[in-house]
Amino acid sequence: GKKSPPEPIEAGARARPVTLALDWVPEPEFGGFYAGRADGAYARHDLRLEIQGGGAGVPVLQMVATGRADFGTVGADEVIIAQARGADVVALYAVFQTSPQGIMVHAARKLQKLEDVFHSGTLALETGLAYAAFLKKKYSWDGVKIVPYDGGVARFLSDASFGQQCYVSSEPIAARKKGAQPAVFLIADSGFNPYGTVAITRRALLEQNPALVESFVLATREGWQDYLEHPSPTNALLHTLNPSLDEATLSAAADAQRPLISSEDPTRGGLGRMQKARWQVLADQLFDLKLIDRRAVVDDLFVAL
Amino acid sequence: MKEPASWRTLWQHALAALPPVVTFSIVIAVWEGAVRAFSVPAFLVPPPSAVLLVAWRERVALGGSLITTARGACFGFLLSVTVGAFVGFVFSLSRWLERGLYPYALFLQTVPIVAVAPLLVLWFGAGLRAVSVSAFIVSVFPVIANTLAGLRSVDPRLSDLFRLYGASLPDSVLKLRLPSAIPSVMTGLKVASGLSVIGAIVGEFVAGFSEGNAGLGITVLSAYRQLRTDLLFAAVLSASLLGLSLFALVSAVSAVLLGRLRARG
Amino acid sequence: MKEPASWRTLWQHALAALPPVVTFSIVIAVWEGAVRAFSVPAFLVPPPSAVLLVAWRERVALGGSLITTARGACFGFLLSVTVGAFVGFVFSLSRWLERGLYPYALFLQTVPIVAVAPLLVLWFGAGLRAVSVSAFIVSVFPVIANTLAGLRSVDPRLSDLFRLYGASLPDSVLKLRLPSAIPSVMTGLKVASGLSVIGAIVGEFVAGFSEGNAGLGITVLSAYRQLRTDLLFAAVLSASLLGLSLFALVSAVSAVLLGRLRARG
Amino acid sequence: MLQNIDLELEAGSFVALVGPSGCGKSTLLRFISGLEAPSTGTISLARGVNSQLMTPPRLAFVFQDAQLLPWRTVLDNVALPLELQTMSRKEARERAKHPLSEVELGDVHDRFPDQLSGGMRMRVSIARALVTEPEILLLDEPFAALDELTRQRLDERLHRLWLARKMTVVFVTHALAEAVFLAERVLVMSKRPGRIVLDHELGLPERRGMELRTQPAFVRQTALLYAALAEHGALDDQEQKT
Amino acid sequence: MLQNIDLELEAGSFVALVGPSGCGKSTLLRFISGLEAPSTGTISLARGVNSQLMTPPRLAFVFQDAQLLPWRTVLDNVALPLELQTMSRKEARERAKHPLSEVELGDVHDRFPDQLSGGMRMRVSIARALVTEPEILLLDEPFAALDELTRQRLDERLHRLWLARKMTVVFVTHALAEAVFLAERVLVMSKRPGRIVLDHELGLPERRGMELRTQPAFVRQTALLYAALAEHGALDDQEQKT
Ligand SMILES: Nc1ncnc2c1ncn2[C@@H]1O[C@H](COP(=O)(O)OP(=O)(O)OP(=O)(O)O)[C@@H](O)[C@H]1O
Ligand SMILES: Nc1ncnc2c1ncn2[C@@H]1O[C@H](COP(=O)(O)OP(=O)(O)OP(=O)(O)O)[C@@H](O)[C@H]1O
Ligand SMILES: [Mg+2]
Ligand SMILES: [Mg+2]
Repeated sequence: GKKSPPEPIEAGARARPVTLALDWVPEPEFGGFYAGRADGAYARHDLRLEIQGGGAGVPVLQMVATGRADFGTVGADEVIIAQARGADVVALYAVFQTSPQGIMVHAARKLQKLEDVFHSGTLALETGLAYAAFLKKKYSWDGVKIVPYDGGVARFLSDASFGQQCYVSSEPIAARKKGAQPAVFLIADSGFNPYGTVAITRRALLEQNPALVESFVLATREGWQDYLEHPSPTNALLHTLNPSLDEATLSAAADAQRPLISSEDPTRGGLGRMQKARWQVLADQLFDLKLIDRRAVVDDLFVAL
Repeated sequence: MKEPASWRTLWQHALAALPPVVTFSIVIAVWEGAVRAFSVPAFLVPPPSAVLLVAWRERVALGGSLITTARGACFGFLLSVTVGAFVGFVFSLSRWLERGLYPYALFLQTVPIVAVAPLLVLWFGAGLRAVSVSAFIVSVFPVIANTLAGLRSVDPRLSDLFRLYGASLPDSVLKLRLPSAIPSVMTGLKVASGLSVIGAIVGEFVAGFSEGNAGLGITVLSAYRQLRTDLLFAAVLSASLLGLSLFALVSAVSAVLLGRLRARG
Repeated sequence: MKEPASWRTLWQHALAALPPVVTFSIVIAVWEGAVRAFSVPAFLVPPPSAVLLVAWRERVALGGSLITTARGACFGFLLSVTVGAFVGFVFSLSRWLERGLYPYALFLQTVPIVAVAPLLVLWFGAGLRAVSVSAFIVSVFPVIANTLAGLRSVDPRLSDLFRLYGASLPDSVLKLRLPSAIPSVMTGLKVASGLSVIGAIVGEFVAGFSEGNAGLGITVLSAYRQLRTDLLFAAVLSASLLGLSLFALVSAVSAVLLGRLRARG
Repeated sequence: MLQNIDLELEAGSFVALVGPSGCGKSTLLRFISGLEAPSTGTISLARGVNSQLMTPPRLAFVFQDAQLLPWRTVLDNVALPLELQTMSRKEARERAKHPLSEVELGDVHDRFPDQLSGGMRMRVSIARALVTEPEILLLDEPFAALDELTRQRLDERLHRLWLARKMTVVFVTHALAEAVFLAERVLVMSKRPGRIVLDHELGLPERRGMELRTQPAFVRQTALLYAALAEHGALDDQEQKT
Repeated sequence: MLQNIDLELEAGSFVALVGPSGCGKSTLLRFISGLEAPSTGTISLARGVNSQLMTPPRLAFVFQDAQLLPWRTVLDNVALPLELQTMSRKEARERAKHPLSEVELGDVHDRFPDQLSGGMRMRVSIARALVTEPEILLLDEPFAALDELTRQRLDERLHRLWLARKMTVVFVTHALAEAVFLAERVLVMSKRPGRIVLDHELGLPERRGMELRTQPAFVRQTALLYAALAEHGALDDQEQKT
């Protein structure tokens, strides 16, 4: 049955308006933000959150770095690169503890491990992605034809030798719905595992108003907690924002991403917490890949709130 | 020579509407037939029946998106018309200005929106304004080029006449150059009308949307990713419909203006 | 009235090249100055010096990409010229054909490439062919619209003349309509030249090769991803350079043709 | 515009058409040429000249404006009708030279129309009409832009040409003396709406030279036409107003 | 084109310019109007008519082609020069009515140029020149497309206008009788390249009517011009060739 989305709980008059710029269109990977807004988590922390849905190539880093948006979502690798380029942004909250990025191939090809996808067939990969550089360095590619990733799965369905990058919560579900049998290899298994959907802010805001930033993080955590437990009201909302996602797809996506969000040992802290060690690994990997010129100062990259 | 504006003209209007209707029916029939005959997978090309169905089911969402995109496209188109006509006019004043500045106008046309997206979003904010500017960037060049060509096409003998009577610049623009340029300008506007729609959609890809009113661009992106090809086609056809409406508007204005301009004496 | 083609013409050619050089210098100076004065962060807008530097360092890669994209753009442009001129001509033969088929031409212009990307790749394979078709789709409409407008602008009195002498259709096309249409067609080609470059780049976004001889579209995407704004600008400027070259070529051809067509009698 | 005019043209005759400005002479020529069909009334052309004028009998029309193709040189403009009859370009250009020298433009082959004077453009247009050796020749004030001397020379040449080729000529002119000098038969039209008010056989000798212009018969005929025009061509209402 | 011509025009004089087709009459008018500057040689206009002709002395030019704006009605075409002198549209249209009736076109105010006959277009162009009440009036074969009667009526009207307003008129014509009828002074030009071969004061009475055309002095003067033209206007080489 169809549930109508809940009315958002209004924030108080004192509530400070803040904006969050997403790097893609509203999908379950942002569910916690919408849930937090709908169930009043942000309002309880005196925030009135405006969520700006994104698209292909939204300049989230630039928007946050220049103050066009107070918060944004990007990948952890992008945070490091942004700092190296002079955009002073700081990571606050990591939605995905395990990177949700993967490579999806047809199960019928009977490929055993990630490495195998680089030796035959066609592979759609977005160029310029950090993990593409990593995989290329780690597994020498031969016999595979690389084409640009176009965001869809049509070519995957029409070509049995076609593989492509994916978000585990998105493309495999779409492909399965059309009757394909995709096998998914997580990029994280290769040793390259940046946090995914990381909420960031600009350092200036963090320094001027740490309380505000902390409120945002706390509210976000509550929102995600809520979404992990009760995804369906938020999914109903997401459906209205993004009608191409039906509710079955939404709940399948929510299920698929849950282990990647809460997989980490809860003793390390609540949802969204990040470890310095992992940032360090990532920073070293990016440096080795020559994606940044200098070694990053890991303590500058994130704050643990 | 005028006939009574009665049955005859009515009949003619009906006839004028016939060809699009006929070809539309043929196209739809062939499309549906081909999809069925070759059993083309629906995720590649859906049959028109499926597209119509989803368009009907999602009519509210699609309608909303259409309006959002229409606003961006229309603002961008209006910007193009005014700025493009003005720039074309300025270029027509002097070969020097033209030579010096034309490359920058051309630059606007060859720059991928994604490359200037950060600047667009930073300067104009996400949403309507950035989308309008994107529509503008994509559609302004044809207006400039055609305005310039039109203004340059003034009959030199008529220019002589105006020179002789010491016409002021505004007079010579309003009473000679503009009327002479109108056919060409109108062609530019026809080209720009379609481009402004695609400009708005591409703008929406990168400028995203403020909440609640996602444009067709977002629908396209997201339907594409979800392989909802029927919805994708419905969105694309809505965009074409929008382009067609703008085009029809321009054509109507053009017909009226050209009618008033008459044939060459 | 002709002067000896000596110092005077040489001097005039030098003068003609002056305005672009002057404005270019000014633009570069202002850009560099503004970036420094307001300390614009380099990830937003890099100073031209940085762009030049990276362009020089990456000259081999950029050059290769430029050539790849140039091939796609040129093929697409040639396709647009031939197909667009032909379609414009067919439309000019009858108002019925025009009314019935124009909407589909317009459709080409409003369809986002990403929406038809799977079909493009499926039908034409990834790489040059799909990219050329993308360039074609984006740039064909201005050619159609301007060809049609040009062919429609034939002086009716000259048509009478041809009718009187029982001119065959090919004769009346080649000897009357085409020469009359050339100014307008050339304007269409100028617009199309820039569009074909952007069409090629957008085509590469979705249907290009990422490995081997990747085009500028791939460079743009990956520079954008990695926030290498200087490289991004260098790639975009290369694309503009490509557009400018195509445009200059069309302009030169147009100048020769129009010179031969003379002013109106 | 025109009140139903019933016109018979004999094959090989030379008919002059005179009448006040705006009475419909050019329109009548367009009807005869088949470029336009009368909305009311009929044009019937009998005896040898059938109504499908566009094809079998070669027809040429010198319009009131020169109507040259601005992108073609003088020679190429004259060669055009031959090219349209599928003659090779080279041969057409060769054949175009003679009519051009007939209209005294042998020395401007390679100019473009915008480099010519008004009278020269008109003469190019005449040469273009002559080049096809038409059987029916319609001329709409062809010599109006020429000085009297050139005009008289061309009058004489046209007359000789007509005698030699025996083509049917319909000649609109405002110069009554020219009409009398050239034509066998003169039609005088009344002012708007145009009717044919006089259909007159001149009955002058076939061979005509300069000397004809001073003969009494010539002067008498001219005066007769003048009178007919004066009677029907005056814009009486307007005259009284101003 | 033209061999250095030294021309003095007296303010208020009526000068006719005749010469063979293509000799440079239109070009000379363009030089006088200031629309073009001679590439070699000088044009010097003395006594009252200074060389900045474009501004202080109001100048009007009837070109050889009518050159109307196709998108304006007859009335609006005539009103144009006034509008360009910053008169309101309404008043300009009002003032345009009189010159239009002077050229016998009072009844076609609202037609567009493409709905007019050739002669009517020319007359609209004349009305447009008269509407500004110019001090200098340049006319390039204004009446060539008109029938003889209309032409004579307009000749007379132009003459009366000139007497009344005492403007300077330069009048190009091919009709020698018209030149003699209208002008005080006639310039005869030779064939290409054009020189002024005769600069002749006619010395006929100022007031001229229909009756003048039959007087011996008139006929004598016409014959004199004819002789001058015949001597210098014949295209001798060409003549021999054909
Ligand atoms: N396209 C048109 N629409 C309406 N009326 C027209 C059109 N063309 C011509 N007319 C009118 O038809 C009448 C006859 O025109 P036509 O050109 O035949 O005159 P004409 O006898 O050749 O005059 P002229 O000696 O001045 O050339 C004129 O009154 C003119 O205004
Ligand atoms: N733009 C031009 N370029 C080159 N030559 C030209 C140009 N315009 C006119 N001419 C030439 O100049 C000469 C004079 O032309 P103009 O128009 O002054 O003659 P005209 O005396 O007015 O003749 P007509 O009585 O036939 O109108 C002609 O031989 C013509 O070929
Ligand atoms: Mg006529
Ligand atoms: Mg002349």
